[in-house]
Amino acid sequence: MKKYIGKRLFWALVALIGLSIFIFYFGRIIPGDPIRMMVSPQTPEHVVEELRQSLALDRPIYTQYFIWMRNVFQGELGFSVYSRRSVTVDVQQYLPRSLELITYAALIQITGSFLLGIFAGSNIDKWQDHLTRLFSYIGVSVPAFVFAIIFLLVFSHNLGWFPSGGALSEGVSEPSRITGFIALDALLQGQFFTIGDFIHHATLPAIALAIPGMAQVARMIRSGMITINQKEYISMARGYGLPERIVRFKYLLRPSIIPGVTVLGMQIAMMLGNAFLVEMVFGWPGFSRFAINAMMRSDLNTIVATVLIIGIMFAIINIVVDTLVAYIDPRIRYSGS
Amino acid sequence: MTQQKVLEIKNLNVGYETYRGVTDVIHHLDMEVIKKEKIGVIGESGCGKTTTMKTINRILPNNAVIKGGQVKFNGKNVLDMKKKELMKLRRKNVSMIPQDPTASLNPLFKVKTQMKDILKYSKEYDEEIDYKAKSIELFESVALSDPERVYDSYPFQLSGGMRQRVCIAMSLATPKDLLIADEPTSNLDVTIQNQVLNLIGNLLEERDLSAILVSQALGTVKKFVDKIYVIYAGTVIEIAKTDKLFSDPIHPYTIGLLEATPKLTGGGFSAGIAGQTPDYIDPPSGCRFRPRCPQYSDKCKNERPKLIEVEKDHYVACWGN
Amino acid sequence: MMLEKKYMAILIFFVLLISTVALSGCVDPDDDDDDVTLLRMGFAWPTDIDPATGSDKSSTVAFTNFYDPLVFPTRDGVKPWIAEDWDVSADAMTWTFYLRDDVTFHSGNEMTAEDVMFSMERLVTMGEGFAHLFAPYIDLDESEVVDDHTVSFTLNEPRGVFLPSLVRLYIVDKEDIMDNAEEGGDFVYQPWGNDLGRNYLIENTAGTGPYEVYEAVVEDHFYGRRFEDYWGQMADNAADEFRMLALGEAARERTLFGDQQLEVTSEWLEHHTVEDIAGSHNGKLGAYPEGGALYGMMHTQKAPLDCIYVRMALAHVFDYESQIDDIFPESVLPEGIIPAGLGGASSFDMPRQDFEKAQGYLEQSQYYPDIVENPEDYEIEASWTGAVPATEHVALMLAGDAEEIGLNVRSNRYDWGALIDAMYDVDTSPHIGIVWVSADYPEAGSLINSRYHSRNSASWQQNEWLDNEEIDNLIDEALTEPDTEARFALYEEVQEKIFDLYPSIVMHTQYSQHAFQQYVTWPHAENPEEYAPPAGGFSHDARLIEVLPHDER
Amino acid sequence: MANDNNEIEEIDEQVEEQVDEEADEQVEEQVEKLLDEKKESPLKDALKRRWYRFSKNPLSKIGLAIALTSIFLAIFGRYVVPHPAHAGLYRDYGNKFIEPFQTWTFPLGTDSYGRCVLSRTIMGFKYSIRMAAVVLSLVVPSGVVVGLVAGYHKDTWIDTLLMRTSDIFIAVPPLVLALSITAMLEPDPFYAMMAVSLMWWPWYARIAYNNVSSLVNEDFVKSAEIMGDSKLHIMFSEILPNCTGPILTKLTLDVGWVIIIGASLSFVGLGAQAPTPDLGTMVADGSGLLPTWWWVSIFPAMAISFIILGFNLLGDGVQDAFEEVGGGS
Repeated sequence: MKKYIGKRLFWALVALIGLSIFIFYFGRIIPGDPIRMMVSPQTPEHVVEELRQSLALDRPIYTQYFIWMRNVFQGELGFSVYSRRSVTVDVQQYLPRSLELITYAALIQITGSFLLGIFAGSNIDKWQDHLTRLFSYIGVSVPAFVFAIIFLLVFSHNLGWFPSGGALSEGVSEPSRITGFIALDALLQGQFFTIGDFIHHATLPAIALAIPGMAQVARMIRSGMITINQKEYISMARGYGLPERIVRFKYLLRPSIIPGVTVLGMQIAMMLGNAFLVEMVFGWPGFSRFAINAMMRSDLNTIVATVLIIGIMFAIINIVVDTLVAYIDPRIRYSGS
Repeated sequence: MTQQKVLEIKNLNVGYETYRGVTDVIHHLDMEVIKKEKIGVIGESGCGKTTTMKTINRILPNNAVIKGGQVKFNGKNVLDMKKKELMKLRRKNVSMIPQDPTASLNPLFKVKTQMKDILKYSKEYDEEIDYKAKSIELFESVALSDPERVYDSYPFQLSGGMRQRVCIAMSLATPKDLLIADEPTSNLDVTIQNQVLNLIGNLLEERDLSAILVSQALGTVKKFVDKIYVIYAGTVIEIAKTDKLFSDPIHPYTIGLLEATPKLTGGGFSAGIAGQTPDYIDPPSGCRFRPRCPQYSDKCKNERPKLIEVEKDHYVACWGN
Repeated sequence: MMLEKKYMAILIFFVLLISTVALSGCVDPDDDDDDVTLLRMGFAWPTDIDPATGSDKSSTVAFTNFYDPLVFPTRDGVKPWIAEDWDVSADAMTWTFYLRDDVTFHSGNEMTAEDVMFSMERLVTMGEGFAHLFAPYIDLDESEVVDDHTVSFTLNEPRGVFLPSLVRLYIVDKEDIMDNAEEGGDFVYQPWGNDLGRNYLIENTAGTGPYEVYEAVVEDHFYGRRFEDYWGQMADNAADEFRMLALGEAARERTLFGDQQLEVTSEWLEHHTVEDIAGSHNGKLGAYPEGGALYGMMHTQKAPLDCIYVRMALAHVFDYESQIDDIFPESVLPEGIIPAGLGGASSFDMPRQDFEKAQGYLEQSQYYPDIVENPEDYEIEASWTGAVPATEHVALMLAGDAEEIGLNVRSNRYDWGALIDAMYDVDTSPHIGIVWVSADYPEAGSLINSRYHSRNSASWQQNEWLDNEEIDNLIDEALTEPDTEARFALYEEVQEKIFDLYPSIVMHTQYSQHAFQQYVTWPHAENPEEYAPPAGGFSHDARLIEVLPHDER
Repeated sequence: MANDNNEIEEIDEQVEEQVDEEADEQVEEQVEKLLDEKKESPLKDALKRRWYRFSKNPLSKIGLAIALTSIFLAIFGRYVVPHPAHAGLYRDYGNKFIEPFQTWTFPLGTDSYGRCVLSRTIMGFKYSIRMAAVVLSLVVPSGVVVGLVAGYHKDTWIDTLLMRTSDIFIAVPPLVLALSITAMLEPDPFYAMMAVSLMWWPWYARIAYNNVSSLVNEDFVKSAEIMGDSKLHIMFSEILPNCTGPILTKLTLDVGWVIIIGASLSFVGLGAQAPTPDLGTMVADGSGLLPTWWWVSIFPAMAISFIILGFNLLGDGVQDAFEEVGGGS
């Protein structure tokens, strides 16, 4: 298993380096002058040229790439013409916020999809099942950004249950930075009100992020339960006289959730993408919102950094999910290495 | 004779929903098992043997449709049973040795987990008893070598023969009234088949159970059973004591079966009889065997032959007699 | 049953969690202190609060409130501010400023002439932002600190507009900046050998303004609180805190405004949205001039716009009135090529929609026969930027109107960056660029220079590519003239020359409209003719904006 | 491995066998219907069986209907809408913000230009469907070919090179990469399509690869190799047909995904530009008008969901049709 994870990590790294070369090169061959966008309109050419030199943008692309790569290994992701400082600083500032949101959304997604899937799968063709299916069809067909807009309107604007954006209420100040994660820092410092306020703010965007994937995973679990329910070993388990709940929640459930867990990784990954739109709609001060604004300004270093960071997260999620599947399914665990 | 009937199936009709409509597989099937009697059920693949067996403890797949009939177990109709009674039936009365041990063991749980649950929920044993000891004992009784290792293994870590022995052990976990062995060897290697058959034979003898042994081949069950039911296309076409059937078969299908060289692997003995089992969506009217029958009359076309006792304990469903 | 119970328990827990969280929102955790009045304004980000690098709308608003300029713009010129008084030498090359002696920085340091000098040096050395107003002609070597409260700037050449330009010289705290400057990194400026506080001023202020930043999250918000030792006058009910919020989603602004968590909506919302927000939440509406105009800048070197008759035709097809009525009701019809209100702006008999006239002009064009034959060969690309949705209406309107006389105009959306990039080069510049441009300092010269001088052709503020030497010389002459009246006369001359060339469709004089709360009094927006100086950023001057205390609302 | 309900499978098989052996069959006149059925070719019967599996779930048929409607509207939209001119430079400020369900002229109301929301929404189908059609028609063949070639040369350098290259483009969720690339380019639906295609082909390469690498050792491939058939022939005639099911299923379900990604790109302003009635752009533009003029963005949003829902239901049906075990709905 360890060997397998190591191999996966290695190939993920190779893919990411390949991707970074692609994006880096692509960003530099297409027209667009990031420096011009950064400075005011009448800035003279020599100033622009000096800036270009300080940022090594006048060198050949491969030299730029090697300089960049060298810096990356020192934890320096380059200068952002959008935020006008090192991308590393921006990442430190915004990434924890996004990670918190995504973690929260993932928790909602996992809990929700499993409950719904099992709920539907145990009541096939009853109203519970139809309701869940209706929900999951809505979930897969409505894009996350539409959910975000509708939630904002209904639950924030009309009903006033949730705040309309941001991560903390005005007047609630961020806990002093220990880990960078608001919820964690507040917990460490015992500021429970801050945690509550933070969760309150994060709930709507998290649900908007979670729903599309939740629907998909719930569907997989439901159909998993239907498929597995037809297996001989389930018939036999019933035939041995095991109580229905043992059959259903033990012998049926575990094999049924495997397809759900497998796509869970893909769904969380989708969430990383959707976070870009949802953070924008909710004004969530996270990395995705920062990144999309930077992207719109052709901030090359931020674009490459974004792709790399999301790629790393993606790889980790995939590996975690694979490990999880191997944990659930011993056949994989024993044949893996 | 007032022998106690353990199982009595009357006029059972079962079908499946398929893409072309609802099939009519089990067709007016009757069967009975008297206490301590061991019967064999013989028929080609697809003739409805497994369906009948699964009806007995109601573990049919979802798309099965029970259209009518009765399955009485110890006098009670299984088809009308409530959940609780059904549980009791499965735990105490009927046990089944599956056809495919690989598909019948949950691949994600260790043998020990599955075994424990069966023992635990049989309610036959005290909460306190040592499930492991009991399991090992059961494994030893089915001649599993290295029972400790088996106990702690996942099904996929065992060989086919071992899995089938585990299944047998599971089915014998509690004393039962009726043991159903549904082609217990059809998915096993030829070399293992005899071992398992003999094991089942010995167990039957030891425990003196009522039993139904299902097979495609007559030869397989011959030495274990008292009476044989020959099934064709969901209907019983001949019932006779084992010896009688071999010596004096009446139904043309049975004759064909006996003429065919039974192969141990099962599967085909259509060599002896031309044609195929019928289409269950729209089966032939009257006698279902008619299209393949060497000598049929108009009556065969119009009327379903009923089982007629031609001599004592020998029933045949054929207009030819 | 055990497992089912567990399952139910999880479900109930989940429902409870959600509802607790939902309910906890009903208790408003906000309004930390009811005595504190807040002035919260929405902006489209990014906001650059470093006065040496920023120059756009939200940045200049930040400068106005966190810093003080050397002189302050008014409706008709400049007034003393940090500089109490000034002298200019006869050749208009040496300017001496006498500074106030009661000004302190947020750091507590006293402001001296040294800081004013440093502010100029820093701006010019870094070269970004408003540096272009001074860099070409200031002589830093000759300029000197005379005494603690006197500074004299020496120029390379006479420069009449030097004084009004100084509204963009924001005074920074030399000591504070040098203490926090970083050595090494991407930016090292000589002779200082450090980044001149470039990094430090991203999230900090080092000014003397009425508010000091105490919480900054780039890309999200800047919170400023009243600076206790502010030297200047504040309105009676000036807000205790001035906050800039990054907004942009209309739905979110609406909610915040409805919950009274936003005092002033952001710019760039479409007018019906702004009006609706004000209307549905009992807010006020107000507009003030930005000192700018919306221009349809016609590329005079690109066929068929290199023919003046085509340009004249286009200037006469555009439906100016309905543009005002339907899209920009807050703005007003242009009176000249430079928006009225800027010192020295001339009035002209501006073109109005007249298809007959337009057709007449078009027929005089050398391209006319061919345009009739092959209209598809003469596609005119009207480009606008996606950052401002309302310009789309204008582009479509122009396209629709041009169709009437057989001109094929196509609306083309650009990303802001892409548009900047395209307009930087004469070959890639679009046929027509529809962009707002406003003056850096409240005088016509600022716009004339940036809009029509060939020196500034390569920028998004100019798409005409006039390259007209006569006009260039006239502009330079005007900017040099120290005497205001003489300067204004030169402005008039050059405006006439430009007007005759029809390089731009001047669509409207820009007013920005905002919705703001009933309890806010905003003189610039409520009475623009009296208060609003026509220079970007000075309209959001929190010194003069009153926010009623909570108990008086 | 185990089959799930042996009996039925057996029955099904027998039905097929019966059909094959039609000639030998000495069946009498009796069942005309049966005879008719038996005259069908095996292909037709297989299709029929798939159709049965497909149509067992009425939702699949609804999905098919929605998908066909969407495609119809995408092609003929401009001929069926009340105001085809409203897709273009049209503006009529006198009629702006008419509420929906008030007049027959503008059943779904009008937007801030006074354009008919119904007409624009229907004409917007074209751009969503076109996005999906272009992307998938680029991605499926190229992905499948790469997967086939790599799978056929499993464990050689060709395999490593091709599959590792494809890994590059799925190392990041598709929306993120599509955003990054389109953001660097001019906003244009063409670039959006190309960017999405670039992210998408590896998925088909993977499907083909997985299927092929399990098939290369099958008897029919081996025998074809022994018979000396060319590699190309083996890959495309022997192996490819065996991957149709999963590819077709993925393709149908992907229509929805591509449309979502396209709409997301449009939503941030990287898709089709005004006045093009692109659904994502319409939602984005209208979102500024919420909630007062909700209909301007909600109807296009519903249209997006309608198309995606249709193709998802259809995809489930296709999956049912090709999978041996039902479920998946």
